[in-house]
Amino acid sequence: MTTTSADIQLVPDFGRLWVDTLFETFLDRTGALGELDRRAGDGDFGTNVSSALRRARQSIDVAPPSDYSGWLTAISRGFLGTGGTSGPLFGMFFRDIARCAATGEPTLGEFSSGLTAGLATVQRYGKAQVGHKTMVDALAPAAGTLESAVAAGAAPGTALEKTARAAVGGARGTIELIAKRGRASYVGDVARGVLDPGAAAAAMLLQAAALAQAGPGGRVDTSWIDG
Amino acid sequence: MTTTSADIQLVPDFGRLWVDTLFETFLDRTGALGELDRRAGDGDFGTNVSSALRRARQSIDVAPPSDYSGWLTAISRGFLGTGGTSGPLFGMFFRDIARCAATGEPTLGEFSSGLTAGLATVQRYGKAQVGHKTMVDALAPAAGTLESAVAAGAAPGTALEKTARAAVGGARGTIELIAKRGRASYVGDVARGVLDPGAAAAAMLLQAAALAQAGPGGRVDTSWIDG
Amino acid sequence: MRRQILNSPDDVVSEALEGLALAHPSLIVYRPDPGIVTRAVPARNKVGLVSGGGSGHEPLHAGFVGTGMLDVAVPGAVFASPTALQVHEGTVAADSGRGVVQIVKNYTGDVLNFQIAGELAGDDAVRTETVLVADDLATDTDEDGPGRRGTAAVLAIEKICGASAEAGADLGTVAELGRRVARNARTLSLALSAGTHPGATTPAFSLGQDEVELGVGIHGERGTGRIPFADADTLTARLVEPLVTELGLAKGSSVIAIVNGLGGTYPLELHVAARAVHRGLTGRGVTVARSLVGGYVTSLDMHGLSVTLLPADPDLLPWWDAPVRTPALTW
Amino acid sequence: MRRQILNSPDDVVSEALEGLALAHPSLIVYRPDPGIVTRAVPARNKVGLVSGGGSGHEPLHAGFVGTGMLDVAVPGAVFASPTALQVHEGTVAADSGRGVVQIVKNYTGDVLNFQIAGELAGDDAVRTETVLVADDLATDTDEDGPGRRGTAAVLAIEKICGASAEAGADLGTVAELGRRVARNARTLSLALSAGTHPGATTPAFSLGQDEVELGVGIHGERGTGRIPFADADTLTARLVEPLVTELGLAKGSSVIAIVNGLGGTYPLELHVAARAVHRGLTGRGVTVARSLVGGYVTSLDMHGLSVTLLPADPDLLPWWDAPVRTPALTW
Ligand SMILES: Nc1ncnc2c1ncn2[C@@H]1O[C@H](COP(=O)(O)OP(=O)(O)O)[C@@H](O)[C@H]1O
Ligand SMILES: Nc1ncnc2c1ncn2[C@@H]1O[C@H](COP(=O)(O)OP(=O)(O)O)[C@@H](O)[C@H]1O
Ligand SMILES: [Mg+2]
Ligand SMILES: [Mg+2]
Ligand SMILES: [Mg+2]
Ligand SMILES: [Mg+2]
Repeated sequence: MTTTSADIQLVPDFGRLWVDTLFETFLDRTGALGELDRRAGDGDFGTNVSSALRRARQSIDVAPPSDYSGWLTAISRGFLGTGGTSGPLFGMFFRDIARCAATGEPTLGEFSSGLTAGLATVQRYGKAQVGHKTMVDALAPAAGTLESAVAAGAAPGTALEKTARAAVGGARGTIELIAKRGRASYVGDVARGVLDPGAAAAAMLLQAAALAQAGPGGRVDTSWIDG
Repeated sequence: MTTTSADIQLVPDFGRLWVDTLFETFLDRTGALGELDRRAGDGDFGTNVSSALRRARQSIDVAPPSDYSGWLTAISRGFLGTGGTSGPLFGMFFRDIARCAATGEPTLGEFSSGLTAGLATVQRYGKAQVGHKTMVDALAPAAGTLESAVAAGAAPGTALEKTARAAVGGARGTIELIAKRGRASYVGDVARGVLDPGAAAAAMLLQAAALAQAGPGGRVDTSWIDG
Repeated sequence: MRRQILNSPDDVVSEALEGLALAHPSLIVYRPDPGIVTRAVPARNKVGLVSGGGSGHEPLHAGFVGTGMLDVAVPGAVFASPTALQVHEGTVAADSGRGVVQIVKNYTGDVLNFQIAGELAGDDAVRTETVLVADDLATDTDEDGPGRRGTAAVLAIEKICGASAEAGADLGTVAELGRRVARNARTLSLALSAGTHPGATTPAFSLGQDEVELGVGIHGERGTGRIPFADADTLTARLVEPLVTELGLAKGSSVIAIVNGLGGTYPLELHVAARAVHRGLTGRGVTVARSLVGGYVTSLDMHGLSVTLLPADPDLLPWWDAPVRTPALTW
Repeated sequence: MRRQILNSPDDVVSEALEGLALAHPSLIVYRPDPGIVTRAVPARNKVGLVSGGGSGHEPLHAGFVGTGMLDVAVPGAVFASPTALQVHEGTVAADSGRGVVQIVKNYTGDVLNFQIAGELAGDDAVRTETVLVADDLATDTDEDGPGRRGTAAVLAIEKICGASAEAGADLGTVAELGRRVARNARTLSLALSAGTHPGATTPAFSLGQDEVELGVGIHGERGTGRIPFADADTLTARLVEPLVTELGLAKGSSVIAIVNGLGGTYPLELHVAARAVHRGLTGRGVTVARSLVGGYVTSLDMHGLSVTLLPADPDLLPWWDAPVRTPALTW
């Protein structure tokens, strides 16, 4: 019988830290994400993400959240108030993430459940399976990796680091796929060779989570999306 | 003190005879009249006249008129049910002509009054003066000539013959004019050299009246409109 | 090359009127001979209202036959006056014993044929009065000529006279009310492209990419000037400003405004323009007491719009607001 | 090159909605944030009705907000779904305690965002039911795909559900009625030319002079086939025949028919087509119990039309006939 690390609290103020890191991480990368969508989609993904984050930032500036759930709800609402397919899907994903903590900041186990619930919600709405060249290709390995790490008793820092790596790996794997969902599915073979922007963004937000847990001083390395 | 010929009756059945002669006279001339309107107007005059006469013929066929007023009213209504400027003007002109006889066929004096009234009506509605290159240029000399002939005691046949000649003369005089009324007034100098179709038609119908009075055997000579 | 959804160009008016009547069997009846549109249930004991003119301006006039508006519409061929006999039949059909007001847009053919029809109706002991609509500011010149054209203000006159007649006003009162509105209302129009006559393949006139035709009429005639193409706010101001000046509107004035599409203007455009008109007026302190936005007095598929302003005298508003039930206007 | 009466293409939807609300202050209110149109006087104690979707289909949906029809419209950008949050706000605004029916045209984005909004509304204890409109016969294929598109039948559903809700029916009843109409109504469309996106200078697709696009949707997408250009009667038959077959209409059947202009079709054309539809149906012994002819569900300035047929079950007619008072539909 192994001891899980499910009950360990993430770092104090994890919500605020994660959201700050998110803004930081995406700040000058929405152009590159948009370019990916232009190559195998309709090109609006970058605008969609940046306007979601801008909307979130505005609401945070007007009414600063008081706890984890508040910080992540701001992100959720930012995406839910945005267009495209990614807006509502990321919005509902973050809604599950925001709800995972019973009170205050989440435990590692709660965060893991949130990620798993978020993935399920994305799949329920989007009907995408792994291999369809969507954000699911990043989220699914991430959720699975985090569950295993928690079950194996990994410390939060290590667990989230592994999770982020799995997500990046899943996202990179989309390069070789042809899309079965989303606008990219209309262009068939043309999408092969292009990283899926939604998967890339999903991996980036999990990289940001890992960095938030690891503490200040680091930087999310997103150079991998430039392929 | 001279004796007028005002009280002399026109030939029996003058209404029917005139209308028959009218149909005859215009039968194959509406093309030529239309051509004049094409050269200095909008080209619909021939169609307007032929459809007015067709409409009159139909109503006559359905309900054969019983007297002068009935025959001429059919012509009036035919024109009133037709478009263009000439339709309503000739319609109202013939309405006055139809009304001129107290009972049965008109006297020469009644016919003369009818022509004068018709001219006045055309001028009241159309606001055209002699010299404006319209039907008035044929009707005005005709009405004046008939009044004088009646006052001078001319017999109906002679009086109507003079009247027709005056109308034809007036119509021919429009060739040298530039139009001040109607569509032809929009084309300015281009209309000079072109016989006014409305004046030509007015003269033709008075030629037909003279022939109806003169009795069978004659033919209205409309070759002058080909100029 | 423009194409149209038509059968024979000759039949377009009668077929469309048949279609209109089939769509509104409880409101109107189309009588192909003599070519008039009447209410399905003729009104009794009220002043009759007849209007008409060339077709191509739909829903005008047939679309405004019904309770609270016209009794009879008399449509001519496209852009051509109905005949005097047609108008006569329409006038007689509109009479229920208290006389008929003829609402006539100022065009030579219409004026002539309605005038004659009025005279013919007199033979049938039908009393008539005429309201001449001459609202087009673009044709307001001092020159001795036919005078201002009649355009979209006809809608306001049909609505207001219709309400007054429905309420039982007598012949002289309805006509005088109509004449007052006709005196006070002005319209100005512009177009980005002309309409195409049924059966034709090119628009009545063409414009350069940077040109907008200002002061167009509704019969495919060119306007009185050309202005540079610009955004909706700028273009709309070119209509509103001269109207405001002409009507002497100022802070505290109140108007009824009609923002009218000319046939080829789609709803987003028209409502963007309506907003601009509204703001243009309220920005000058002029209250928009009532407004109407839509394609009501068109010129085939002309791409453009007209703005009609009518000072909203307090006693006019109840007539404007009174119930109306026609194919194209109902409240 | 097509030109339009606009300011900035980005502002076209919000400006047009502001214009619409200014023209109908007694009927509707536009709330720019969150971007919804509500009744001027919210209904109390009735099932709420919300619909929405991309803009460019005016007067749909904002033009159908009012007594007897929608409580709230949620307009997205041109041809783009409104956001989930917008729909959520609209859904909550439509609720007066008895739950809300969401009427959703079948497009991926709309379906997704309305579904999410329904779930969010559940958090606010607002019960929701969904009526999915998927009437476009052209997209009725066996293939595993998004299914038939939602087009002009949405108008019939909003009208009929609106009347039922106004009469006090409960949530399940209104929704079930809407679903029944959605199951039974079918639409087919054709276009002579595509619409032009605000800010664009060329239509979404182009056609040869002899081609007509059959089975077009309302988002500028091409149709499912091309047929030769022909007269109105022939073209209209290409819409009516497949609908009659699909719905199994025969002698003795009775339908509600909507002949809908797609934005660039002017009234004469549309009424000539309406006549042809009417004759095509009655010629087959099918009664046209009710019909509606006009530009109601458009695709910017697309030149074309759609025909929607809905079997006129006797119990539907009173809902169809019930009073309605909205900017674009009033009787
Ligand atoms: N059905 C789906 N399920 C999950 N993710 C999807 C689905 N469809 C698209 N996506 C994701 O959304 C991304 C595109 O988002 P975005 O550009 O906002 O949407 P749109 O395709 O509507 O323009 C894709 O890169 C993909 O990752
Ligand atoms: N104001 C007028 N008064 C009298 N006759 C006129 C007037 N205007 C035009 N006409 C006559 O009408 C004729 C043209 O008739 P028609 O072609 O039917 O009319 P339109 O000019 O409306 O097409 C002209 O040749 C002229 O004789
Ligand atoms: Mg995209
Ligand atoms: Mg997109
Ligand atoms: Mg002519
Ligand atoms: Mg003419």
